[in-house]
Amino acid sequence: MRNISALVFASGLAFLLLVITWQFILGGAPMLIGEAILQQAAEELGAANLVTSVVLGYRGIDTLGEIAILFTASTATSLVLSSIAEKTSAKSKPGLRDDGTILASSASLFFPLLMTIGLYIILHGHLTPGGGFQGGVILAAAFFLPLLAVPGRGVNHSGLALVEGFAGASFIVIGIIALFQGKAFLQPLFGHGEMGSLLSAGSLPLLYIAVGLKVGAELSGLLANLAEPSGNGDETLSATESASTEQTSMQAEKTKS
Amino acid sequence: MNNIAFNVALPLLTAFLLPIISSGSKSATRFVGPFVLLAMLWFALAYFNVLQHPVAIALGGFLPPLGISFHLDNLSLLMAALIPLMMLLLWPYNNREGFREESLLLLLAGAASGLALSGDLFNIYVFYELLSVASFGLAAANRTAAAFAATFRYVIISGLGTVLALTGIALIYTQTGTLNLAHIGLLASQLNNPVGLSAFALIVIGIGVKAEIFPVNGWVPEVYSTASPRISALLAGLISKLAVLVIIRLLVVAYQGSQALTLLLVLGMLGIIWGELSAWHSKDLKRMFSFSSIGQLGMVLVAFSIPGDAGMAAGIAMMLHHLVVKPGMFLLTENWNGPIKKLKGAATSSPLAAFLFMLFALSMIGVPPLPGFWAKLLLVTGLVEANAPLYIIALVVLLTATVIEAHYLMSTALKIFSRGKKKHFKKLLQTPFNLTIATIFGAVLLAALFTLTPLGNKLNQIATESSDRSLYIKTTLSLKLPPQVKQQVSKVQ
Amino acid sequence: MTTNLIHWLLYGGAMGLIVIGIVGVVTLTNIFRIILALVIAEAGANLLLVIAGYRFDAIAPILTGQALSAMPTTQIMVDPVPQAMVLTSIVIGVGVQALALALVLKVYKNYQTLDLREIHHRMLADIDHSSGVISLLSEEQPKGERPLPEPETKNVLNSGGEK
Amino acid sequence: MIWVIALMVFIMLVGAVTVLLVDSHVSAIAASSAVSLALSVIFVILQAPDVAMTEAVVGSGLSSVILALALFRLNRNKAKMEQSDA
Amino acid sequence: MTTLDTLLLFSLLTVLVSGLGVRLKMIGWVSAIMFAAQFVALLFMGGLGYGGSAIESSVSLTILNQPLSWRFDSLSWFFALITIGSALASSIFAAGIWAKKFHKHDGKPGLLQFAIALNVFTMLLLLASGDLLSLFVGWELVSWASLLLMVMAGGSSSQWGLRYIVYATAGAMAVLAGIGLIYHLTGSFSYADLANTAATFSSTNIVILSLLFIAGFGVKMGLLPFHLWQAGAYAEAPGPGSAFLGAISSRMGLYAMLVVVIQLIGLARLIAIEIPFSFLSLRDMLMWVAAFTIIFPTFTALRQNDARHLLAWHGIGQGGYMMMGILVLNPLGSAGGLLHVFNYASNQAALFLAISAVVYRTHTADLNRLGGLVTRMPLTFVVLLVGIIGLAGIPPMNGFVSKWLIYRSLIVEGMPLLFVATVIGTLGTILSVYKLIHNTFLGQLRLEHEHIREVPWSMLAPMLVLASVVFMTGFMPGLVLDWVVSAQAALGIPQLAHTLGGVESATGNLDMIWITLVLFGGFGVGALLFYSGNKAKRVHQLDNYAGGHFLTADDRYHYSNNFYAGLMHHIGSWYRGTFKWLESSIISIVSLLSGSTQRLFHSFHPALFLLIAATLSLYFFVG
Repeated sequence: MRNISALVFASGLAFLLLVITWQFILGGAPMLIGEAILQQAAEELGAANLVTSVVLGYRGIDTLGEIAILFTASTATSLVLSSIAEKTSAKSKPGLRDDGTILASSASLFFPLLMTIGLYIILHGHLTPGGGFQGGVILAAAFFLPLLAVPGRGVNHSGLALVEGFAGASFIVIGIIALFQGKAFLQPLFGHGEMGSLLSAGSLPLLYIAVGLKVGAELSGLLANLAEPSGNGDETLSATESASTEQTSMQAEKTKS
Repeated sequence: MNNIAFNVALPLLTAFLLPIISSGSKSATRFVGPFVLLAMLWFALAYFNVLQHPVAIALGGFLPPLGISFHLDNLSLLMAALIPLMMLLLWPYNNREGFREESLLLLLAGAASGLALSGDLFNIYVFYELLSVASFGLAAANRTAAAFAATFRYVIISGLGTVLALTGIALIYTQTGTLNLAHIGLLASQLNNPVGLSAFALIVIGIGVKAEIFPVNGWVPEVYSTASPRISALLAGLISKLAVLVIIRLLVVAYQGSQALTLLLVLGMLGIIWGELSAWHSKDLKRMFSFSSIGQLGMVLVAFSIPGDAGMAAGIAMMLHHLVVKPGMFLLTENWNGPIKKLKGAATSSPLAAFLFMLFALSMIGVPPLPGFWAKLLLVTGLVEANAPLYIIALVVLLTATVIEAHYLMSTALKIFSRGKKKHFKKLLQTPFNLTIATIFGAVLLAALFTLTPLGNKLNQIATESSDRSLYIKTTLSLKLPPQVKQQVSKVQ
Repeated sequence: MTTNLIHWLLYGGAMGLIVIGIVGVVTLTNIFRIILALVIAEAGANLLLVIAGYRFDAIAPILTGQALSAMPTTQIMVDPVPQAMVLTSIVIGVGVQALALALVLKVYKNYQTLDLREIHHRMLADIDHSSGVISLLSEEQPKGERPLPEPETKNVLNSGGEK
Repeated sequence: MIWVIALMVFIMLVGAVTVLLVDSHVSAIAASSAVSLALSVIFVILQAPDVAMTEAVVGSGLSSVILALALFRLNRNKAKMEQSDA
Repeated sequence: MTTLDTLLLFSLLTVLVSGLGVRLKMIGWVSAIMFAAQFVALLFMGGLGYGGSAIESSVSLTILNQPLSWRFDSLSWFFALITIGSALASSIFAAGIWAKKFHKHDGKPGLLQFAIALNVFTMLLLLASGDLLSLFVGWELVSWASLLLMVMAGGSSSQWGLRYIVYATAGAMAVLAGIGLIYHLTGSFSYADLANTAATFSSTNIVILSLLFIAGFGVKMGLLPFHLWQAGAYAEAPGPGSAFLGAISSRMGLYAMLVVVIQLIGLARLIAIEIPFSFLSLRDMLMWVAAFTIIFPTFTALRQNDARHLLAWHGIGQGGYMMMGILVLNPLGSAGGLLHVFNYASNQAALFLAISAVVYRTHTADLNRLGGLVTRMPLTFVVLLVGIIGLAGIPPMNGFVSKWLIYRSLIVEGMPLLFVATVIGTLGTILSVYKLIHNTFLGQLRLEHEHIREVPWSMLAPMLVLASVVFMTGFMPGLVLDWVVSAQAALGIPQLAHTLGGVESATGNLDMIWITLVLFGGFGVGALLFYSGNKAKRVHQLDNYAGGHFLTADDRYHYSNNFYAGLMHHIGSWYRGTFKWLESSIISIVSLLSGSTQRLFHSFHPALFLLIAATLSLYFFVG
């Protein structure tokens, strides 16, 4: 019954949406601000990758909101997953152990490779396709592979939290510095440099580095939270949370050694 | 001097740093949040004082419509001031569980401020998403099984809603080629066609998930009855209003045709009917209040669907009234969460709470001279002035709903005030913390009662200002017009 | 002709993804699968955005080679704004997805099922129990062999399945 | 090029339907990552290299990994429960 | 600072003092004194009673660009006099010994005084209202204040209170809709604009307005479809409280209706409107409503076995008389209607106080468990006797005057059927008040009541004063008719030519002084004959014989159970049943709907509704 009505209404919705989109002309959208940005972006920001200049320049605050969303998601995830009751599950590590060796070797192989790729993508975000998010994801993968390989050892959450916090903070601080220089919030700083070179486009690369580090740290934290038995998920809390979790992490340490 | 950006930047910054701070010192975690909120309040109020006419702020120094701009008028600044205020009132001062809830609340504050201030469609979408994710985390913070399940259903429906909203934004962008609200307002003529209107419909349905608009509010009773009362108070009192605010901005700027209004009116009427009827049937306070808040938001929607200043004034009045009353009511459900039958003798165990309940209930029913009555009066006169059959039907629905509201609220009140057994009194005792906060809300209500005249004047001023489409457009686009926008402006004016 | 066909293909594809995703969310009962459907719907919306910025025989909005020197370039480009928006919305989607998955894990831990119907029944029963009223649905027993959970306190519920 | 688009759209839609209909969760995850791969190809064709990259990395890479992890933990919980039942 | 401000200030002070001193012992007397002060303040405005011009209040507000003003004219003064008078009586009654016993049965005498003071204040605000907005504000305040008085007894009263407040809210919403319509038509809330532009309203608007207002105000008057709440709500209040409520509360509806329908809109418009498919005008229909309001509740009162309920049901019926008289709209009728407000208030207050005196001694108001109290509580008996004579409208008490005016006006206007209806109503009244006095004071004394005594003076005094008022205003109706006539003048309707003794006009003469003197002459002759005969032997009240057998006190020969069985058998109870059935069917419909609506929120997939909503709204715009 429910399915039938759902299908009926969904087909209606599809039909209506197609009727709407049929009135568009493909490639004929007005794109007023698009045009203007294509005209002005290069002078204003001096980034070869105009998408980057939109992401970090014209719509910088969107990006701020976006990394905030990632941060919120990982915070909420750890809030959901960290439950005080799962002391025992930290010890039990079923699965994945047997075929660990292959993964381990491949991980130790991939780790530097992925790191370099990720950093490269981040640093060239204002010149070539790619940038903070893509590079960040790759960094996360780099950090995460070893975890898959040797399930026993957890990620150093407090370190991740440190990176994450300072990266995000630096993004905002760069914006606020502009504010104190009498410019607008998140207004790009420094000169443009000569376009196309690595050191161009003012503070955009810095912003992208911040984004990349933050995304990488958050994602790897998130992955770790999902991967580990969530008892270890509380290690972030170990400073702040109650004694019981302290001993949880103690147990975790024991099992590691 | 556009430091209003701090209202978005500061809470996010603090939230980012909170894990580090908390690993440093636990006590710092306690007071840094409230401190930041106070700062936000100060910024907002500072602007509120100096503001003569609406102001637009170009973020990143890029002129709108190219860059993103904040639009500061009395309404948005009022919201921006109310956000930290509500947060301060509903802050988990007695929270012993680490930093996570605090940082989520700070993120919520930043997102809410951005939502209230932003003048860019996609930026609004981003802040809306941030708001959603933070509220998911808070809704699940109770960590009970039911809370997890309810939050999951909440995530799913509001995720679908954001998909619809994004589709609507894409349609608008394809149609107009811009995202800035003021610029969209310039090109509003291109949106008065099926495409533009259906984009509006998609956005309303999508954003409406948070605004508790009728068919997409299935999450409301579950989440409000599983989350902790503070969070329910926050969601019902503040967050829903911000979602409504977005819809209002779109309505004022781009969609002043009668069709869009009709959609809102119908949705609002259905919301009233469904909410109040369900509340009539509900057997415990939490769900009664969540259903009644659905009904109340339906009334808000009906109010905003009245064309012109009258509708705007009525809507804002209803919004603010609900913003004060509902959190107070939710705070009372902390220890009165049993079935209503068991509330006998609650008045003797904590009389102040009973008095507050009565006060809020009367104001919600709209008993003069309490503020709720004046809001309802504005609504009634507006509906009669609108003078169209659909609006008259809405009037009938509204009045009938009021009778139903009176019935269930009063039957509860009579239970509370009737004599009960001594042995239940311990259970019905209110915690001093909640009671204090609820008392503050009640005091605000009474204060509003004694300052009705100035409030009314201010309200009219805000309404006329925020329902003025050309003012909004001028404010944002007159910063320094990029050439290709200039001729459009000249075309319109 | 070909433009028409491409138009149909692209818009059809985008709308198809959106609608299929919505249908999945509505009809599926396995909460894990519902998340997948949600992801698909989001992908459709993203595609719609990118299409909005597309222009025929235009190049990507990246200045390379001689274009760097000769600005503004004569070569027409596609609209960079929707691409930036899509970048944002993709990452947002991932965040939401992760959160939803975490919730799925906890729900499964507590209710030992992925079936939305049973989860819903259990949840309503829990709510009714915690607020001490007789459920509206009390006459319908939840599906699945496990009976309703005994009245438990919050901590016990936290410890989920393992006793 | 039109045929590429057609093919990719076809893959996308088929993959999407597969996600809804197929029984095993693993193959559903695979189908969804196939969808986002096809999507990223379309993005490339639409002159959106950044988006394509992101979609490839995030959509078909990261989110699949997340889903897989979640699935892995679900199965492990199930196994644990069966142990506790037995 | 006009005299009106002084009055309102005193009233507000009473509220504050009695509210702050709720727990004090002496609060009863304090508030009684303050009521007296209000009464004096009212007398300072006495000029209004004799055609003085309206008094403005110096206080006025402007909220949301809507001015609110207050003023007092002769009509308001007339009603205010009744209000404060009955409040004073009940307050004194409740202040003394009664309070102690009430406190012992864990009642809150201080709260009772506070509630009465609050009611008085809100009623004064309503009576003083100078525009539609302040009228509505006052109206709502009165409704909610009387709720406090109704439910403060606790127990079963809270159910009646709930029923009342739902009816009242419905009525208030109707009034609000009406006011909104007027605002739409005239563009303001002021009386003047309405009075000026009312002539230009289309007749459909007039029909809608008058239906809305009469329904809204009629709820409080207990007009026929809306009368179910009243009896119980008034009767279950603590004794003096129900005296106050019964005396004046529901008359506020009459006042508001007078102001809006008669004074502002004008009855002429209602007469002009013919109801299709009938030979009735709108006014005639309302008169028939009034007629049925007289008959049905009166005969319902006949069936009550609780004295308080019996009296309360009468309150509904007598309200019908007032409305009938005012709708006749000739000098006689309107004067009769207004005069009946005063007379009925005095009767009802006296009767309720007497009954609560009986309850104070015997702890029951059940007519089947009383009887023969005449020798134990003679003064209370006298008060009750005077009261029921007045209520039944028998000379020489004041009820007769007003009812005579109403009958007379009906005959003069040529409305025989309505006249018959009113007479039937009076018949029912006589029967039921006889049941009241017979089952309480006459007949066989019950054994458990053998040793009870007359109630103390603090309770007797107000009763006796009220009884004397009943008699004096019956003896010299001109005293009150002065005020009534100036109230008529304030309403702008033709005025009655009257004398001290009654009416002196072409359409009919009435001189109560003569009638009373003749009556008492007759009584004197009777008494002479009685006492000239040889002395009657005094026996103990329980010393009874039947057919030569000694009747012990515990075998009941006192016929009280199932009074008027035959009559009841004939009229049956179909009418009351129908109204109950209507009410319960509405409630069940609501509960059905709400159950189904909540089902929707329990559906396990909210996303489906999102899909449906999106599709439908898109269809609305695109298709």
